[in-house]
Amino acid sequence: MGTARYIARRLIFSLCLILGVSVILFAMINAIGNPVEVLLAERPGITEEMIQAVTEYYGLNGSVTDRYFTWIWALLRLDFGTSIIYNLPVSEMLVTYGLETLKIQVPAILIALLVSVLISVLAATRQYSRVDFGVIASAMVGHSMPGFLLGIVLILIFSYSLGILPSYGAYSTRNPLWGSDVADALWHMVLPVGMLVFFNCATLTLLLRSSLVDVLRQDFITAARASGLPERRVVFGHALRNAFIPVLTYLGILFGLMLGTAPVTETVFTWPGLGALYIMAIQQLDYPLIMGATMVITVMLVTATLLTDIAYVAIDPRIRLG
Amino acid sequence: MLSTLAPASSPPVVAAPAPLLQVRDLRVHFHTREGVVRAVDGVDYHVNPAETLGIVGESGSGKTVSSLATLRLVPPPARMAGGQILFEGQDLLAKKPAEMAALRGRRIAMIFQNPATSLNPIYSIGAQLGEILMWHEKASRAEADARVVELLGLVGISDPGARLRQFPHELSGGMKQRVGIARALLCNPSLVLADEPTTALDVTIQAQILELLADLQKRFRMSMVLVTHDMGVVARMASRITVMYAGRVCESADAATIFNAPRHPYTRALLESMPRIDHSYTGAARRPLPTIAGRPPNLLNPPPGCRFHDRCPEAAPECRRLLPLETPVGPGHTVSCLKRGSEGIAA
Amino acid sequence: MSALLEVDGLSKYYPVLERRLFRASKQTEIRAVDGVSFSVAEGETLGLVGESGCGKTTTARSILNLVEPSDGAVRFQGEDIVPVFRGGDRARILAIRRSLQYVFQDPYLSLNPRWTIGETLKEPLRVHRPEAPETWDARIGELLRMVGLEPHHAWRYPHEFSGGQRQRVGIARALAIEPRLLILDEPVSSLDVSVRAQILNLLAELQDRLGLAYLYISHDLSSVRYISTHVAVMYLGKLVEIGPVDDIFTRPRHHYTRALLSAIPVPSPGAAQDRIVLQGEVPSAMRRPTGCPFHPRCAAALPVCAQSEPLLMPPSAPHRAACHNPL
Amino acid sequence: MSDATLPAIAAPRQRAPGIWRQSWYRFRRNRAGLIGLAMVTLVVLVALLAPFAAPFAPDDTSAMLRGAARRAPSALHWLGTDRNGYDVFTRMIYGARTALAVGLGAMIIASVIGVIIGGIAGYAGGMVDELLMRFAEFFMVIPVFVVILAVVRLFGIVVVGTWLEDIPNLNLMTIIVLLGCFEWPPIARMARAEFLRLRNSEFVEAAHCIGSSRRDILLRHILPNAMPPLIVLVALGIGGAILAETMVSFLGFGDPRAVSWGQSLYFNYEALKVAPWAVLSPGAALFVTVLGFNLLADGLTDAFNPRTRQ
Repeated sequence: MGTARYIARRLIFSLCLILGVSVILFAMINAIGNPVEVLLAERPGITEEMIQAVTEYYGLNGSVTDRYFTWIWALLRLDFGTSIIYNLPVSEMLVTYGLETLKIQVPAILIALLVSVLISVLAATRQYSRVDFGVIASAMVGHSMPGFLLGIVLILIFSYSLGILPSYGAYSTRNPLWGSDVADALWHMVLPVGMLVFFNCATLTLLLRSSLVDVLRQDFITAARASGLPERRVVFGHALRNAFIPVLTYLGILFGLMLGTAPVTETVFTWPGLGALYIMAIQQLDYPLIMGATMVITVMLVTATLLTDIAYVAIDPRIRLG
Repeated sequence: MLSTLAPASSPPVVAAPAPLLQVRDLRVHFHTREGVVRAVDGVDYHVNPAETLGIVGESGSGKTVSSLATLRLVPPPARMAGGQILFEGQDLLAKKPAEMAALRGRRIAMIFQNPATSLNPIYSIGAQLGEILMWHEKASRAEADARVVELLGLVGISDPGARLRQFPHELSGGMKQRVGIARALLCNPSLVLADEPTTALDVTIQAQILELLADLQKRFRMSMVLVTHDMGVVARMASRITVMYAGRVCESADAATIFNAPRHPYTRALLESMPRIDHSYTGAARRPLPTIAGRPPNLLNPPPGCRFHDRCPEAAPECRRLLPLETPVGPGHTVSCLKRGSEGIAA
Repeated sequence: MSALLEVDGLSKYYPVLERRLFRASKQTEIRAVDGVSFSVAEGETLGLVGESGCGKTTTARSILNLVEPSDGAVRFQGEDIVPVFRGGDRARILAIRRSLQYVFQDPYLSLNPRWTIGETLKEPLRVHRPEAPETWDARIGELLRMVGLEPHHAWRYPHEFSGGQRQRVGIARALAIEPRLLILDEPVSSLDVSVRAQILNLLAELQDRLGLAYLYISHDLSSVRYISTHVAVMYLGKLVEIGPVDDIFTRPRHHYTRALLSAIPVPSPGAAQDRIVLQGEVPSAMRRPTGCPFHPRCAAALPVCAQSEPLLMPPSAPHRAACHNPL
Repeated sequence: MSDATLPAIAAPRQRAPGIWRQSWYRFRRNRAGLIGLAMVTLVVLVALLAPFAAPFAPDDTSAMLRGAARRAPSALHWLGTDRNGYDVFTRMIYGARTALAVGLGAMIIASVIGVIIGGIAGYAGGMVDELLMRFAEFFMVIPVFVVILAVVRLFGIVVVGTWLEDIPNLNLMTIIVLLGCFEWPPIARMARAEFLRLRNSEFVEAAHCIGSSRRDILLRHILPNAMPPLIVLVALGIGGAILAETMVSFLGFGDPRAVSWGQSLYFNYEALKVAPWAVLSPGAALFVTVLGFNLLADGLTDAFNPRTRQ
């Protein structure tokens, strides 16, 4: 009962969030007036008639509320409209580009999680030692290193100096590497994923190590040791799971941060993902594309938050009381 | 094989038994930024088979640290700085970590002060207790569960089968402490260290827990070290008492002697300064209580000589210089005080 | 002796909203304090005892309006102060605060860590003696001496003091504006045994010298026996017994009081103490038993105990117990 | 009178070291914090002394006319020149001004909003608290960076032809205000937690008992005690805001008239292969600044929290 209620509450809140963002977004876009008018105003040599025609085509004549509900209703039917610039269905573009984004983001989070767990345990069980100090120092440096800057340095080293990794794109333009499409795609992923892993790993390690150090000081850890459990079991079984509870919140935020800064990452690596698409959409003022991409990023983010909320229930029995 | 609940196999003791646990010149130092804190600084005591030793002292006297040291679990930045801990004749400080871990929970177990923090909040009672049996006794899940249920019943938890699936936060403080006691007794240890087991509990619950501990101790003929600051609790529970002050032992004797004929000025002052519920203080009877002036010393920089000299009404000039050693003053009664004939060493 | 403080039917209920997903939420309430009445006379000490969660601290906080009482009257020097606090007339509230002060349990948490002792002690003077700032410093020195500290301690910060010294500062702050009644909430519980006696002596001495009345709240019965002239025992938000201190300690009439007293280990080994170990635990305040709140744990419970709630009997006697089957 | 004697004190001292000075003592022992402080001080000094420290004027493109754009570091141009003929070292130094303006400006706005909203929520409690915190949570989940990009771009269109257009560095100010408006939720949450904790703390209750006014309690008791963790958050936030501005500029949505590290990155990123110094220099400056503020925050956490490391 408690669990179901908790999840239901988070779910309802998530839906409210998405709805709220849609209202703000819509209001913002409409604050600048007729978006098509603005769009066309930036292109000289367009007549009033042309504007009129496009406005009618996109149904921009009704009142603001009418238009909002028309839009939301379309969204619910997964109809995102047609891109003005590319003249393609927005939904199709979002899926293509969105998958490219997830292709680097999801593996990056998972690898970072695994690596940071190992490093944190190594450091926290040797608190105040040189290993610990080295881990903290390098994690701090890594955490402060702006992701895109790291990407630039990686490109300089691995693409320009050593020439072993591709510096841009998700696929080779002409012939796939080694004649294999899969190998080619994987090879292109190395740099962006490596950069994201490094950045996430640094931040996660900082958090997880300090959380682990706190937990290792708790009474129940001493009690587990006093019961004669082997150290491996005490650290991985008793300490780590508890240490994850405060880190979990951050995992959701981290995923959001990665999605939020995807425009930067994807610009650095010229990656054909949602972020790059979004930049193009804004630059070109492609109204349906901006709306669609923002909503998709929001939904992904809210979903990530919701998943961490649910993970809480799985890991911490105290939540079940609500 | 799982041990049964039959009393432990050691035969009833008749004459002067060999102590089960003997602590000699134990030193535990905390290495802090400010310097070395001598939390335990040359402590001796012993525990005989099937007896309860009470270790009494105020906060900072080193009583808790010395019991953790017995299990070699002093937390960093503390370090064992010397001494011997003989358990069944073997020095625990010389054991390998794996040998030590095999003793913990099986031969020597511990009950913690705060039941709210000494159970892992994310595991069910059954999981965290059963795990210990599965590790030490290579029991199967079912065997472990059966034994846990048996012990939970033994420590007075109603409906133990249902409790297996409960989590610590679903139990009251008294219940959690009972679970803590059950955990300590899982493998039939011969020595149980109880660190302020009732301090966090209300008085009526404290009475329940003390009764339970006394009963279990008798039933299984185990030895117990009861660490507390409460003179009333040791009076009820302990057969022998060691009084600690500022990281050192002041006085050790059987319970009756400590309460009826204490020799060390600190023990005396401690007993006198407590108001008693069996005395009347109404009207003119409310005279000022005798007090111990000042406050306990900072162990970062302990006073030279006797640790108690600057609060002691009987302090003589040599007390400032010489550190008193424990000296027998009667059968089973030792005191560290220059004025009671202790030898002093310049430290 | 006239009653300085008279508490009459004081109650504090906390609403608890039991939220449910698909059904209407259920409103219940926790009765933290339920119809408590007692009085404290000039120069006397009433010890209020009970286990954690019995409502003794809530009673004190209700008297001081740190929480607003749900029901009942608190008459201080003959005036019901509950409506005064509710009315919000600052001058009248200050007049009450001046005579009614509180000393907190934790001497560390009750002092602002960023203020020197002098600044802490100046606060009550700033509020209550704003007309004569030139007298403040002298008064602070006087207060510090009164509680056994030195005037130059005014320049120090709380973290430089030991627990006992901090508690002295807490007492000095309460005394700054010459109150008539001090409410002492577990003032020695967090202190070491050897320091406890120092603070108890100080409290006794100040009472004799300044003619203060105390409401002394504690679960530590030995200190209650030392400091109190009268004792009131609480269980699950209700007063179960009240009377002169020696009567309560030597001839308790309520079964709970007797069990509570026998639960205290006496520091004499082998003392012939008839130990009554209560079974079970105090029920949650949300699931309060009907009738006498103590009956499920009481060895002498009668059928009537589960049905009707006993009143404090005999009325207007100094020693009263709320029990259908008193000892 | 009890006969307790206090430990002898040699002489009555004047005011003992207060909590702030103590924090400084603890901070001084934290090497990471000190390094952070040194880095931040360096950035601040460079920003203040930019006209004296920089070898060229920030808008000096004379190298372009000499045909010396995109030149590698030399005795004349210590860190080389970029594709517009700017001296990279000069632009790096002047960029510190923009960076600090962004960091401080955004965090001042965020702190004011955060402390007010968090303070009200924590002190009022109940429904108000619930609503305000849900509001904060809402702000924490929306994709801030993406929204900022959109707003900056659209706002740039809206102002065309209005009086707003004449405000110097309007674009930069928009970014600062937006960052401030989006960075307040963590501060609000912390302020709420602190106000809640302090409101129920014993020394505040003691002040109630004494009869202190509500205003005194808020301003003299609660606010000063709530400061330390908020200061840590603000230090972290300054680094974060500088980073965010750089990213916005890097994507080409920054203020073309501002001399900022992000602008340098934006203009020179395409030439990364031929003139990496023009990209790496502002990048390094950004890294030093962000690291400095992060280390400073780390040191402050320790300094304000005596229990963390003993």
